[in-house]
Amino acid sequence: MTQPRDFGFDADITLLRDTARQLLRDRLPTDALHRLVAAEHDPHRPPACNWDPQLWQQIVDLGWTTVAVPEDTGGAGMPLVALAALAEEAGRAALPSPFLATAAATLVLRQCQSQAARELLHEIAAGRTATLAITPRSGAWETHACDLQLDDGRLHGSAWYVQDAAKAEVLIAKAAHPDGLALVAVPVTTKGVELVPDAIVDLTRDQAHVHFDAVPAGSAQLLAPPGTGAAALEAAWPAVLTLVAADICGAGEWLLQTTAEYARTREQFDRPIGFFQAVKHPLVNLMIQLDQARSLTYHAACAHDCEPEQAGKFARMAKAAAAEVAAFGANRAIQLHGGMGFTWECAVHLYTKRQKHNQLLYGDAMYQRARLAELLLA
Amino acid sequence: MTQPRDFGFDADITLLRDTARQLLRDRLPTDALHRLVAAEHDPHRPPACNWDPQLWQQIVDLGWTTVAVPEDTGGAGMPLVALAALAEEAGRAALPSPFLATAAATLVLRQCQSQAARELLHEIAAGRTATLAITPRSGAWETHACDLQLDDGRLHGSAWYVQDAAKAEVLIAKAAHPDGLALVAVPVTTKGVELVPDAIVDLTRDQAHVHFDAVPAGSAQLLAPPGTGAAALEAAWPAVLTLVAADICGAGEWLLQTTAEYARTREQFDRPIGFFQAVKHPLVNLMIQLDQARSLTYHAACAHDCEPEQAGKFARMAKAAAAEVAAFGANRAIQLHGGMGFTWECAVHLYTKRQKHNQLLYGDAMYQRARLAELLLA
Amino acid sequence: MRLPQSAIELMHREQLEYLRDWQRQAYEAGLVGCDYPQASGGGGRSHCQRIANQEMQRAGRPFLPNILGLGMAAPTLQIHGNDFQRETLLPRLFSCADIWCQGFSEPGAGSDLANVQTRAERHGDGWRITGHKVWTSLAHFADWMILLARTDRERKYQGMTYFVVPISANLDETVRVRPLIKITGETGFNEVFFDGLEIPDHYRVGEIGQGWEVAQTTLLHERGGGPMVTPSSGHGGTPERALGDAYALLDLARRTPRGAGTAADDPVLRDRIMQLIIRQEGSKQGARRARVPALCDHPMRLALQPKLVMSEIRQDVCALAMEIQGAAASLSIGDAHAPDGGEWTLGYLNSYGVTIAAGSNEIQRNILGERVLGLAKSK
Amino acid sequence: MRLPQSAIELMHREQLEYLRDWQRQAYEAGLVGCDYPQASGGGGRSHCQRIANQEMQRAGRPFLPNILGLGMAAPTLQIHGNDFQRETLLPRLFSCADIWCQGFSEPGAGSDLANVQTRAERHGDGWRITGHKVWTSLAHFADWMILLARTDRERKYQGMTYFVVPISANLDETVRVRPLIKITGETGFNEVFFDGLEIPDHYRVGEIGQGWEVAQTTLLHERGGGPMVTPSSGHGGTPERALGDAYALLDLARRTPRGAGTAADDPVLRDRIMQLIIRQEGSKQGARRARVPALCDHPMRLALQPKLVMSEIRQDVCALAMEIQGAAASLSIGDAHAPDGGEWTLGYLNSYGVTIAAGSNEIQRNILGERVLGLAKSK
Repeated sequence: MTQPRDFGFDADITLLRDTARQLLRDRLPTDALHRLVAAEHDPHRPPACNWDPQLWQQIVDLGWTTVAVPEDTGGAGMPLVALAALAEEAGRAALPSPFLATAAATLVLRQCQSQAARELLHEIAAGRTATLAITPRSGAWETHACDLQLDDGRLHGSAWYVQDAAKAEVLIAKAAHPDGLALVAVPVTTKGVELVPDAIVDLTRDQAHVHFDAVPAGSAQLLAPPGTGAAALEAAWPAVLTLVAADICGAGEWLLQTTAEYARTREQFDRPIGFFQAVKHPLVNLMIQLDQARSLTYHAACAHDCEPEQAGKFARMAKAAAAEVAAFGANRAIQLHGGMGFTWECAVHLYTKRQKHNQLLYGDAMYQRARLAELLLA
Repeated sequence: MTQPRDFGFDADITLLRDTARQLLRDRLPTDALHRLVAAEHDPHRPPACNWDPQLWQQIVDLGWTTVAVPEDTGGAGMPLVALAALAEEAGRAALPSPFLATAAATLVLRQCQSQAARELLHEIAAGRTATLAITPRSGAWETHACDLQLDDGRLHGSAWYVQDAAKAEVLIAKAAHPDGLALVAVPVTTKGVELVPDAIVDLTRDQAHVHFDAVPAGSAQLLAPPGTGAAALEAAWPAVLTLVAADICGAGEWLLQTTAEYARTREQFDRPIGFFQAVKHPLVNLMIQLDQARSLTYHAACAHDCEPEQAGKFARMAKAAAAEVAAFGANRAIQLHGGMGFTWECAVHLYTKRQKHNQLLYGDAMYQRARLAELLLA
Repeated sequence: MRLPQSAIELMHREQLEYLRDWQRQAYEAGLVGCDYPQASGGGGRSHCQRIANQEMQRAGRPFLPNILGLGMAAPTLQIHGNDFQRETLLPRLFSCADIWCQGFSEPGAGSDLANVQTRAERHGDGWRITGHKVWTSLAHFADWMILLARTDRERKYQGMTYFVVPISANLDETVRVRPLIKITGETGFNEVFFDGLEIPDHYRVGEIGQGWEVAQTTLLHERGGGPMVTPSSGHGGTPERALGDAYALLDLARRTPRGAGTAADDPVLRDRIMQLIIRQEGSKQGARRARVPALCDHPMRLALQPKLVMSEIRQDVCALAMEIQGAAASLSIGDAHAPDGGEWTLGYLNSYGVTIAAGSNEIQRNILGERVLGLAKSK
Repeated sequence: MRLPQSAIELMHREQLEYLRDWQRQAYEAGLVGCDYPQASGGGGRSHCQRIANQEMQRAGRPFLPNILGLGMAAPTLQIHGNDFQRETLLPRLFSCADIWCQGFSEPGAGSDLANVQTRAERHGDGWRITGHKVWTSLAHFADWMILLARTDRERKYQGMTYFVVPISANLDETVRVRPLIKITGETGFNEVFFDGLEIPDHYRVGEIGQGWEVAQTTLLHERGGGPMVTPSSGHGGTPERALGDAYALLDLARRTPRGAGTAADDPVLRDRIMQLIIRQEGSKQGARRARVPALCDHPMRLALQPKLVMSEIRQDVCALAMEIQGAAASLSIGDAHAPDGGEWTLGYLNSYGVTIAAGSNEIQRNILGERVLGLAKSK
């Protein structure tokens, strides 16, 4: 199967994307975002989860959570490129929300064959939020790495680096079992679940680690029975990486445009600083790298739908390119804003911190390239 | 033992260096060099060895070949930093000569305990030229890699990538033997030695591979008996790498200064192009990288004499830094010379090609860093 | 016969004749110029050239030698030319009956292209051309040149006019071509001296004083961003992968011994190869995205990138190939033991032709920063 | 009590008092200011400060808090100051009785420092200061400031004069200090507003209109290239290795799990760590070479590099540390599980203070290109 020339980005998706962009521009302009997430600046502040549940409800009403849910489970069943376009807008607005976490959960659930998974997909389409609880304390991104055991119908252990955990209603927990990995749906309010918020650098997200103390995991919660969890995660993984890449591209574009605007207006030596090639050329390099990451992201999204056997390869490329540009763009945006860029009041730091988080989430560029090399040199 | 603050670079060495620089400036200005090595431009030209033996005789008369020979074998026994300073001047002039090859041979001979080695050191101090024949066809730089066998007093096999072979009178051949590696002195005119010139890109060097067909290797030629060759080579190797780094620093400085001069005088848009930060900043970056490589080179040279147990580490650093700047400087010099830089008549290409050769000789930056990591993380 | 990697590396007439014959056959088969009107000798179709290119590339064909004509002269004449230029010159350009070259750069007008000093002076009903062009690829074979000349010394940008001028017909009379030697030792580009070449007025392209505007059409196509798709059939490398293609490094690394295995086992080299493959794939997908308006924020943003980006990728690919080869990269194309015939090292040296020519990459970055990001002009 | 990594990260008076006590003791032991004349409160020796610094650093001491005074004010006052400034102010500066800050940057005078607008107007026998300074580290603790002010609006470079001005004595009267918050969330630098602060004429440093020349002495020392060696005793990291030191990445990598082993087993990470160690060692050896005249081609060439080079190395070291840590780098200094207490990520964010401040690194590159390579001024 080959890809459509236009990445499958049709008029419906364009409308969805443009509506999303307008909504976030209206409801969460940068100054509002700063008030929402950056009111407290003390680096020793306690962990916080700053977001706007009303805005999230509007997003649910607009159908974002239905986009990736198949039609036979109550969703819109749109191509992945549609979800990527929304992730890009979320990144552009540095939106604090459970969108990315829930979307990642959705993509994993789509790879599970169970009735439990189908039911949860229905609930997600209706607005329930979810997040993946799949990472061990070491932070290893490999599928097999796991600090959680499923034993006699109960979960024991912990999951770390759970994204936007305080905004999620259901955990999709990866658990080791003698027959192989399982995936289990665990409502966060379940007895025995202890969610410990992390203090993190990124102000537009929350994160937690979760302790499971003999948490019941009955068959109705088994999204993927023991032995099938790894395959489901691995099939979904290219799509998950693609969404993170899309978030990076959106946030990166904000950094590019905001810094370019500063370079057009800030004057030194009686000229706008964009006159100087030490400002102009890094911005052009950033634009070029962003465009490559963005094109690769659409390509990976399209591959997920149209040539899934290639999706792993292209998703690694997209996340690798995006991780590099996340770091480079954050770096140049601060530097080229000069003293202003080093202040809390200038919103650049919000995006910089989101990008550093994005850069490392699910593996940085080096990590992705090592996996890509395994695929290309196999 | 700690290093002297001034890298041991005393007044005698300063005089030696300054005399060398003046000699090469007078006897081999860039236009003379171009006439000497670049008269024939056809890329399919046969292998050639273009050099100035009269100039070499002057160099010998000035004592360059005695610098690294110990006093008890007829030399001046100066610190390695003196030899490095001469290598730097040779690089600055892109000097075609057997200097680097003979110096490398000298450094290896100093690590051999045999009477044969002492005699050859005497001859080198008197002006005999030599080169190392130690690399297998694969181009592997590891000490153990060898395509030449010592068997029953005769050499069979081949050595590749022999530097400045057509200018050398004696080969220092590395040969495998059941008891371990040996080093053997083989005059190039020995029966059974077939020296096949390579066609190479660098116009300021020659290179050859050498076939050995039952070449006699009597005990009088045994520089390092079987089982002792590897240790001699490895003890000398930091110093050999340091010299290549020094050559790079000299040639790199020529590229920097020549390109800076072009940027001061070439006008576009009614300004000298050095006004533009797209020209200025890369030149500054080149200067900074060159200075780091050069400082590391003196440091490595000084370590060779004063703290030999550290010399391997610092020589890897010097060659790694130098290899990077060899590539970067060659690249920017061509690019910033614009169309002129792309022509045969502009001498930049002579230095560019020498630098690309230097970059890869005895292992590029990645290779050196991998070895360094082994030392630092052991 | 060794075929060079691209038209600007053409040295020998024997190479040219072989390739000229291929372009003529491709033209006769309808694969060259198919998007141009039939009156211009084209196929009268639309959106076909890209498909023709893909088919020719898939079939591993060599490149079309009249690349400067196809990529720059043809779209400029089609958009700005008169009937003579379109109807008489273009068919011969497509069929490769005439070879074309470009006369823009001068010793004092490189990055500062608008500083051209070659003069076109009124002479009877026509013009007389006097001046000195440089870095003129294919001039030694060329029948025609597109020429930017000064018609008014008082004005910089409004003082230039665009012409087509006959080269081979006046060779060694009022036109002299002096080959320049490249850093590789190859010939292939030239200086061209005009000593009062006389041409009629219908060789003028566009209005007097509008040469800079006409040249923008040429330059836009040269950078890969123009409305007309350039006919392009392949390259000089293996049929599978062009030399200089990042994916070809995979195969090179697999074939090259390193340590106990091959260079493909070295994780650091693997990482660097992946970096280049990702950049190249990103650029390729960018060219695809450039044709999806909903995914382009600015009409020129992706259009102006290909020349800049691909030339640097190619340079970096060749440089990395040399690191993969190690000691063997010292060997030149004349050496029997040079891996891949020494083409990677040669390709590395030739890569500067593209990063410098056609507006150096420094100028390309200015253009992107100014036209797309709206930053103040750096000049 | 957590000690910050450097003086510009000082937030709390408790931190300050601890460090001030240390500086006073070091001064009393003859380790601070030993190269200054005894009349200025110094030790009256020469070439001793570097040795004192090495000894203090080897002993793993914390940093000296009055760094802006020691590194910038002291050499400037010693070279350009009057008796009052040298004999009264310097001893108190060395002993840390007075804390100093620097008042150069303004909202409209960052990279373009010569554009300062803060006015100093004649007022009786003295001066009256009115204006607005920014990015003023330590101003919230400072007793004195070195100030660059405009005394002539008609002339840019010749229109500035250099002063020392009392801050704490006039706080909330004619001087107002407003803390700015850094991207880390920490305070530590400030805006300072002058609303007619009156000072006597003997607070002027150098001649009227010579402020730019006097400031060059300050800036040269700030970049690490001045004739006076700055007293410096250490840093806030472990006694062994400063956080931000490239060698510390070795240990971090060894402690950090990755795949089946540790990050120190990953060849690509190893390669990147080696790159940074090599740059850092190259810079360190460059500082050594700067003191060997026979190995320096140009007197300013090595002297002007340290601030530029070390600030970028430190930034890259911290960024790589975050890649080594992977997911755990998301944790901030407030988190109990953050590796090394989250100092690497904090250090990354704080590193921009140095690449931007004291003449952004873009300006540093201009200075090197113009002063050392003789290239045309970019402004």
